[in-house]
Amino acid sequence: MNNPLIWPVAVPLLSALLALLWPRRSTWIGLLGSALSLAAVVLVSRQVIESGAIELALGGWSPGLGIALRADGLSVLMLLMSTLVSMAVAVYASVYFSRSERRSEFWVLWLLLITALHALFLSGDLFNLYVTLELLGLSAVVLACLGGSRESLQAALNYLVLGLLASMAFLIGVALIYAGYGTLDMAALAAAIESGPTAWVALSLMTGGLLIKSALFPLHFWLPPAHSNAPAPVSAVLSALVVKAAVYLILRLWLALFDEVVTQTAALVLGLLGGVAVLWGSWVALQAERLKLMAAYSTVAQVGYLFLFLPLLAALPEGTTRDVALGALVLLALTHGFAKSAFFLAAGVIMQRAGHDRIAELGGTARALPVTAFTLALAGVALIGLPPSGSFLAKWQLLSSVFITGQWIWLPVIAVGTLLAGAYTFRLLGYAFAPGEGVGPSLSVGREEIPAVLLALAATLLLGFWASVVWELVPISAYAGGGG
Amino acid sequence: MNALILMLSPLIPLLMACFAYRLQSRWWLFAAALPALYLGLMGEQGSTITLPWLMLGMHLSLDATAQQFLLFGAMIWMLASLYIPGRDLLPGAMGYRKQSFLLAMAGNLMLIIAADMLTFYVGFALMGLSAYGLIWGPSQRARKAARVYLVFTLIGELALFSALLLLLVNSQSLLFAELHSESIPQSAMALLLLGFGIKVALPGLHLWLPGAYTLAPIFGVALLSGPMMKAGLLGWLRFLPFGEPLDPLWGNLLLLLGVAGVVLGMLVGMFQRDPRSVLAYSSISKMGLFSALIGFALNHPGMVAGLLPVIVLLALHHLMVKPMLFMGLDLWQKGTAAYWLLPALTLLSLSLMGFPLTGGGAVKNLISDALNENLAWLLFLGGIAGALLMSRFLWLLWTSKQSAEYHRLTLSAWLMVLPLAVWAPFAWDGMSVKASALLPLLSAAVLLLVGQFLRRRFDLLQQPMLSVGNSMSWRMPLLAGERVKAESDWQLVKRLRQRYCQGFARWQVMGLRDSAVWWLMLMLLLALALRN
Amino acid sequence: MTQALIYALTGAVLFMLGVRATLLRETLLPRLLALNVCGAGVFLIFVSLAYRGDSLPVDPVPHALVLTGLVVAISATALALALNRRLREMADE
Amino acid sequence: MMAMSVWLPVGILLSSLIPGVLIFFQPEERHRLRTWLNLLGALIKLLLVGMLIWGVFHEQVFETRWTMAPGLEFVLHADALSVLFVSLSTLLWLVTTIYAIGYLEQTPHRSRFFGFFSLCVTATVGLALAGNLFTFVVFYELLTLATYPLIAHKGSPEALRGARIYLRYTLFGGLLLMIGAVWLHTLTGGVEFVEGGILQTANLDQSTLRWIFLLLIVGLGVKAALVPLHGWLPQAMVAPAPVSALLHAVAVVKAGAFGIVRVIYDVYGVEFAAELGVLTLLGAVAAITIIYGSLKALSQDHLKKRLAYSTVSQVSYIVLGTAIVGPLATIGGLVHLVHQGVMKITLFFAAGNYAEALGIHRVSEMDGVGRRMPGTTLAFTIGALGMIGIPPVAGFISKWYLGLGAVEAGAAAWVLPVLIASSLLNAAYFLPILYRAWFKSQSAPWPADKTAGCVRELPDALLWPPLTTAAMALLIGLLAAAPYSPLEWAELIAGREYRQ
Repeated sequence: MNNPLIWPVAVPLLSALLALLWPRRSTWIGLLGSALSLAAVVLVSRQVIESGAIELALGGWSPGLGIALRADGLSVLMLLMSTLVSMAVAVYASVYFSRSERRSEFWVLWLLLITALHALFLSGDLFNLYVTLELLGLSAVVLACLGGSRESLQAALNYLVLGLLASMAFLIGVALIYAGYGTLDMAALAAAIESGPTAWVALSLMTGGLLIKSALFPLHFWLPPAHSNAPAPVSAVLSALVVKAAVYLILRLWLALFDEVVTQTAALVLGLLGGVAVLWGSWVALQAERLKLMAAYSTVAQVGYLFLFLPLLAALPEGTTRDVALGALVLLALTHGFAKSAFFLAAGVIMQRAGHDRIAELGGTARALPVTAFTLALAGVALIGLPPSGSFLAKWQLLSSVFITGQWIWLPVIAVGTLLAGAYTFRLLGYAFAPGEGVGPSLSVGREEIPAVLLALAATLLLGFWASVVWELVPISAYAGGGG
Repeated sequence: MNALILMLSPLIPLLMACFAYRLQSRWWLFAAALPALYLGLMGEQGSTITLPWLMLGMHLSLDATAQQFLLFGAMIWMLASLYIPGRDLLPGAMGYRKQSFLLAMAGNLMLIIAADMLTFYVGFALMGLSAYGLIWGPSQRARKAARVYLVFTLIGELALFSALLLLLVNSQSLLFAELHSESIPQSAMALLLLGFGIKVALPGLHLWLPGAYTLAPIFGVALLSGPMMKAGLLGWLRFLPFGEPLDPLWGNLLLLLGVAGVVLGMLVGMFQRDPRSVLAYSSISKMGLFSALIGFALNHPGMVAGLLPVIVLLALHHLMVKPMLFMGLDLWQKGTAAYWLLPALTLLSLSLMGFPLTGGGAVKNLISDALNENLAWLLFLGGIAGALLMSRFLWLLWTSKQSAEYHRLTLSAWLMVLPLAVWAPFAWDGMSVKASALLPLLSAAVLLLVGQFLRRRFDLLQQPMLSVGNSMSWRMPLLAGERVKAESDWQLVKRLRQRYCQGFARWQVMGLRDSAVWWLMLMLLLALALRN
Repeated sequence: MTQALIYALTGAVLFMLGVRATLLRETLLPRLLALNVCGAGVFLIFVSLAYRGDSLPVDPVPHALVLTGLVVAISATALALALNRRLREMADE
Repeated sequence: MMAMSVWLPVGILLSSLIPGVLIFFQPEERHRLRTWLNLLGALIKLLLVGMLIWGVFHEQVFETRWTMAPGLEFVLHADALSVLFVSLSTLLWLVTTIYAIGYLEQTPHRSRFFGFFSLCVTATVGLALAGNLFTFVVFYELLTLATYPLIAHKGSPEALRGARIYLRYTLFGGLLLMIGAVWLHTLTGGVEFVEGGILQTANLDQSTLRWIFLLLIVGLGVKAALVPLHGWLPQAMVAPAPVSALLHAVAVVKAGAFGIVRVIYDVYGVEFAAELGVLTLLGAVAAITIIYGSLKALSQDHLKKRLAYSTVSQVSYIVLGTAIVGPLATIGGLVHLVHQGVMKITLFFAAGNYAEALGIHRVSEMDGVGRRMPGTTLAFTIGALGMIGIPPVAGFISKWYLGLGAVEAGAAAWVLPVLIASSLLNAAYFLPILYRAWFKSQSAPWPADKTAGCVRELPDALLWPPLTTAAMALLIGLLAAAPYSPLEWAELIAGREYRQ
C-alpha cells in the first residue's frame, strides 16, 4: 500500500470495532488507536508536503461512482489538529474514565468520532460528507450524554435534533447539486459549478445546515448547554474539533466549490453574524458563573472570528494576500482547537478536584493545582490572541486584511472582542490566583494535568513559532476552483 | 604639582565629607582648607588642570582673581571651622554640620578655581545646597529660615542652569575663556542676574537673607556672609560680558537694583534690635553697592580694566570683614570681661564703612579713583548707609547683655586674623587719606544727631518696634504640608507706613543718645589729625 | 410539468413542513416525527432525481444515496428515542 | 563569528528564559537552587551583553531571523539603541534579583515569583532587541503578561485590584499598538527598525501616517504612563518592592518609552515625524505629563505612590527628549532612559527597605529614619537628588542635555520653563522627605519595627542593592564623559540616528 490515505480512517474504525469486541482492554485499545491514527496522519501529511495533494479512490471505483478520499493542505492541517488534540484528550480520558463503568462505551464512541472526523476531512465527495457529518453528530451526541446527568441528556437531545435538521438541510443541498450537475465528486464540481438558481439555493441550504452545526450566532443556542454539560474530555473534543468540522465544510464549499456563486453581500452577512457572535459570545462569557459555560461561550465567540474572514476573503483578489488570509483563518481555527481543548481539560481537572466549577469559588487553584492554573493562563493567552500564540499571528493577518480591503467595520469588532476576551480570561485568572480554599489541598502534578498543558503549549508556542507551516500547506489544494 | 593641588583643594574637603562621620576633631575641618590656602599664598598663577572624563569635562585653573579669593576665602573657612560648637562634632549630632561645612567648602573652592561654566555651576550648586546644613537649627524659626534659604537657592540654581544652557549653545564652549559674549542672549542675561542676584541678595531677592543670618549658628553666618555671598559676585565677574557692547538695559537695571539695595539695607537695618540682623542688612546694603558698581562697569566698557580689580578688592575686603564682625559679635556676646573687644569691633566697623587709615578706606579711595569722578553720589550714599548701620550695630553691641562663656581658641584666632581683615587692602594701596572720604561719615553723624533731637523733642515710644525675622517670613506653597504663615517684607512695609502715618514723631530712632556725642568727638579728632 | 418535478416539489413541501414543525414544536416526539417527515421529503427529491426520462434506465446513484440516508435516519431516530426514554426514567426516579 | 552573530541575541534571551522556566517547576523549599539559577542566569546574561556591547560598538551586526508567518518575521537585532536598553535591563536585573532574594525570604510562592520575574526580564530584553515592529509588539504583549502575576503576587484584594487596573490599561494599549502596527505593516509591507527611519522615502499618505502615529503612541503611551494614560501606575505600586523597582526602572514604563523612541527614530525618522507635525503634540503631552506627575506626587503621603507619580513625570523626560528634533535632545532623552532607571530603582529599593525594616509606608512616618537606617537613607538621598537634577548625580546630565537640546532646537521658550518647574516640583516633593529623614528626630514609634536590636540596619541582600545602584547613579553622572558611559553611548546612538 503506497497510498496511506485510507489509514487515518481505517485505523480508528478498526480500533473501535476491537474496543467493542474487547471491552476490558478498551482503554489500551483506545490509546493505541489514537496513537496509530496519529502515525497515519503524520504519514499522510508527509506525503502531502512532499508531493502535493493526493487522492484515493476506494475499492478501485473511479471518483464519481466510488468513494474518493482526498488530502490537500487544508485537510492535512485539520487532520493534524484533530489527531493531536484527540491523542492528548485520550491520554486525559484514560485517567478521567479509568474508574467509570462507561469506560468501554466511551472508547468505542470516541474512536468512532475520530473515524468520522478523519473521514470528513478526507472526503472528496459531497454525499460522503453528509454521511460523515451524521456519523460525527451521532457519536458526539452519545458522548455528550455520557455524563449521565439530566441536563446533559436534555442538552444532548437538543443537539441531536438540531444536528439532524442541519444534516437534512445539507442533504437537500446535495440533492440539488446532483440534480444540477449530475455528480457529487467535489473535484468535478469545483470546475463545474456556476452561478445560478440551483447553485445558490443549494449553497444556502448546505450553508444553513452547517451554520447550525458550527453554532454561528444566532444558531449557537444549543452549544453552551451541550458543551458545558458533557464530560470534560468530550467537551474538549466537541468545542475543539466537532465545531471545526462544520467550519471546515463551509470553507470548502465557499472557497473551493461555490467560489463562483459566492457574492460579496452573502459573505458580508455571514461576517456580520460572525461579528455579533464575537461580541455576544465574549460578553456572555464574561458574565458566566461557571467555568465550562464560559469556555463554551468563548467557543461561540471564536467561531465568530472565523466567519469574520469570509467577507474579507471574498473581497481579496485571488493570490498571495488571499492565501495569507486563508492561512490565518486556518491558524486561528487550529489555535482555538488546541487552546480550547486544553481549557476544557483543565476545567475538568478542577471539577474533579473541587467538585464544582463555579468561577467565583476557584480561589486557591493556583496554589493547589499550579500546572492546571498555568494551563488555563496559557489557553487564555491563546483565546485572547496574545503573543506568542498562533491566534496572535492570525489576528495580525486578520487586521491586515481589514486594512487591505478597507472593510473598517471589522476593526471595532476585533478590538472589542479582544478586550472582552482579555476581560473574561483575566477575570478567571484573577479568581484562580487569589488565595482561598476552593480547590482543596495541594497535591503533586497528576498525570491528568499533563495533556492539557501540552495542548496549551502547542497553542501558544508551537503554533506561534512554527505557524509558517500553515501558510505553506494551505495553498496546496486538491480543488481547482479556489485557494482552499 | 600646582595642578595637582588645584585638583586637591576641592577634592580633599569632598573626600573628608564622605568620611566626616568619623572625624571628631575640628582640626580636620581646619586642615581641609590648607591646599586652598597654599594656592592662595604660593600658587602659581596660570596653572591649569583638565579632567575631560569627569562629568562633561572639567577645567580648573588659577588666575589672579581666583588666587585672591582662595587666599581670603581659605582663611575664613579655617577660622570658621574653629567656631563650630563642639557638640556638633560629636557622632550622631543633629544637623550634619561637619558634612555641610566640608561640602560647602568644596563647592566654594571649586567654583573659585573653575575655568568653565559647568564646573562653576557644580561648585555653586554644591555650596548653595550644602549650606542648608549650616543654617538649619532645631528651633522652628531656624528650620523655617533654612527652608526659605533652600527655596531661593534652588530657584537661583535653576535660573543659572538655564542661563548656562543658553550661553553654551551661544558660544559652543564651556570655557570662560571662549565665552563669546558679544551676542549674549537677552534671556541669558536676565537669568544670570536672577541666578546670582539671589546669592548676592539683590532687593526683592534678599528675602532669604535676614532669617538665615540671624538664626544660623555663627560659623554658618560667617561663611554665608563671606565666601559664599561673594561667590555670587564672582559669578557675575566670570559670566557677564564686561568690555563688550551690550544693551544698556542690563547695566542700568543692575545699577538701579544696587542702589535700591543700598537704600533698603540702610532703612530696614536701622530699625533692627538684634546686632546680627543689623549686620545682615548691612550686607544687603553693601552688596547693593557691589551690584551697582558692576552695573556701571557693564555699561562702561572703557573703564572695566581699572574698575574690576578694585571691585574684586572691595569684595575681598568685605569677604574678610563681615565674617570677622559676626564672629567678633559672637565673642562679645559670650565673653565676660572682653570689653576690650569693643574697640576691636569698632575698628572692624570703621574699616567696613571705609574710614580712612583702615583697609576699607583704602579700597574706597581706589574705587573713587577708578570711577574717575563718576558715581560719586553712589559712594556717598553707600558711605552714609555703612556708617549709619555700623553705628547702629555698635550701639546695640554696647547695650547688649553678655553671657558668661569664654573660649580662648576662637578669640585668639579671631584676633590673629583681625589686622589682616582691617588692613589687608593696603597691600594694594598706600596710606593715602582723602578728606572727601569723611564726608559721608560726617553726614551720617549729622543724621544721627538730628534723629536724636527729634526723638527727644517728640518724646517717642521707648520700645523698639521691629524684630528680626519679620522680613524673612514667606509662605511656601512649594513645601506642602509644612506651611508657615508669618509676616512678609511687604507686611513690614505696610506696618511701617502705618506708623509713619501716625506721625513722624513716633519714630524711635536708634537710641544713640550717647554715642552721637562720642561720634562727633571722634570726627573732630580725625579732622584735626588730617589738617596736617 | 413532469411527474418527476411534481415528486420533487412534493418532497420540497414535505421538507419545509418538517422543518417548521421541528423548530416550533415543544415536545420531543412530534419533533422527531417532523424530522422524519423532513427526511421523507428529502428522499423523495432524491428518488425523483433518479428519473432520466422514459427511454433511459433510472440513475442508480440517488437510490444508493437514499438507502444510506434511510439507515442514518433510522439510527438517529432510534438514538433520539432511546435518549428520550432515559430522560423520562430519570424524571420518574 | 557568523554563528555567533546569530546566536548571541538568542542567547541573551535564553539566559533569563531558561532559568525562569526551570524555576517555575522548582518546589518552594529549594531556595538555594533557585538562587543559583537566578544568579547564574543573570551573570551569563551580563557576560553575553558585554560581548554584545563590544561588538555593536565595533559596528558588528547581530541578527536572528525567524519567519513566523508570511511577511511576519521574528527579528532580533542588536543596534546601539538596543544595547543601551539591554545593558540597563541586565545590570538592574542582577541587582534586583539579589534584592528580591533578600526581600522575599520566608514568603510563599517564591518559585512563581522568580519565574515570572525572569520572564519579565526576558520580555524586556526582547523588546530591546526587537528588530522590527512586529517583534516589538510580540514582546510588548509578553511583558504585559509576565508582569501581571508579579503585580498580583501578594494576592490581597488591593494587589488583585491593582493588577486588574494594570491589565485593563495595558491590554487596551497593546491592542491599539497592534492595530497601528498592522496598519503600518500593511502599508509598507514590513516595518524594520532602521536608524533614521523608513517612512520618509515611502511616499505614503501623510494623514494616514498621522493616524497611525497616534495609534502607536497611545498604545505605547499607556506603558510609558503619559497623561491621561497613566492611571495604572500609581495603582501598581501594591506590588512587592522589587517588582515596583523593576517596573518603574526598567521593565514596563521603560518599555513604553523605549517604544516611543523606536517609533520616532527608527520607524518614522525624527525629521520626518517633525515634518508631519506630530512631534509638537507629543512634546506637549510630555510636558503636561511632566508637570502633572510632579504636582500629583506633591500631595501623596504614601511613599511608593509619591515615587510612582514621580515616575510618571520622569519618564516623560525621555519622551520630551525624543519629541525635540536635534541630536542633543536625543542624547538627553536616551541617556535619561538609563539614568532614570538607575535612580528610580534606588528609590524603590530604599522604599522597600523602609517598609521591610520598620514598616514605614508613608512619608509622614519617616521622621528621623536617617539615623536609624543611614545606609538606605543615603542611597535614597542620592537617588532623590539625582531626580531633582542636582549635579553630579546622573539626573543632572539628562536635564543638561535636554535643556541644551531644547535651546539648540529653538524650543527653549517652552521646554526650559517645563524643566525648571519640574525640577522645582521634584525638589518640593523629595526634599521634605530627605528633611524628615535626616533632620527631624523620631516623632512616633515605628509602625512595625522588625529590626529592633539588630546590629546592622538590614541584611546584606537588602542593603547593598540600593547602595550599589546609588553609587552607579553617582558614578554615571560623575564619569559621564568617560568611555562606554551611558552618555557616550547615547551620543553614539544620536550620531547614528542623525547620520543621514
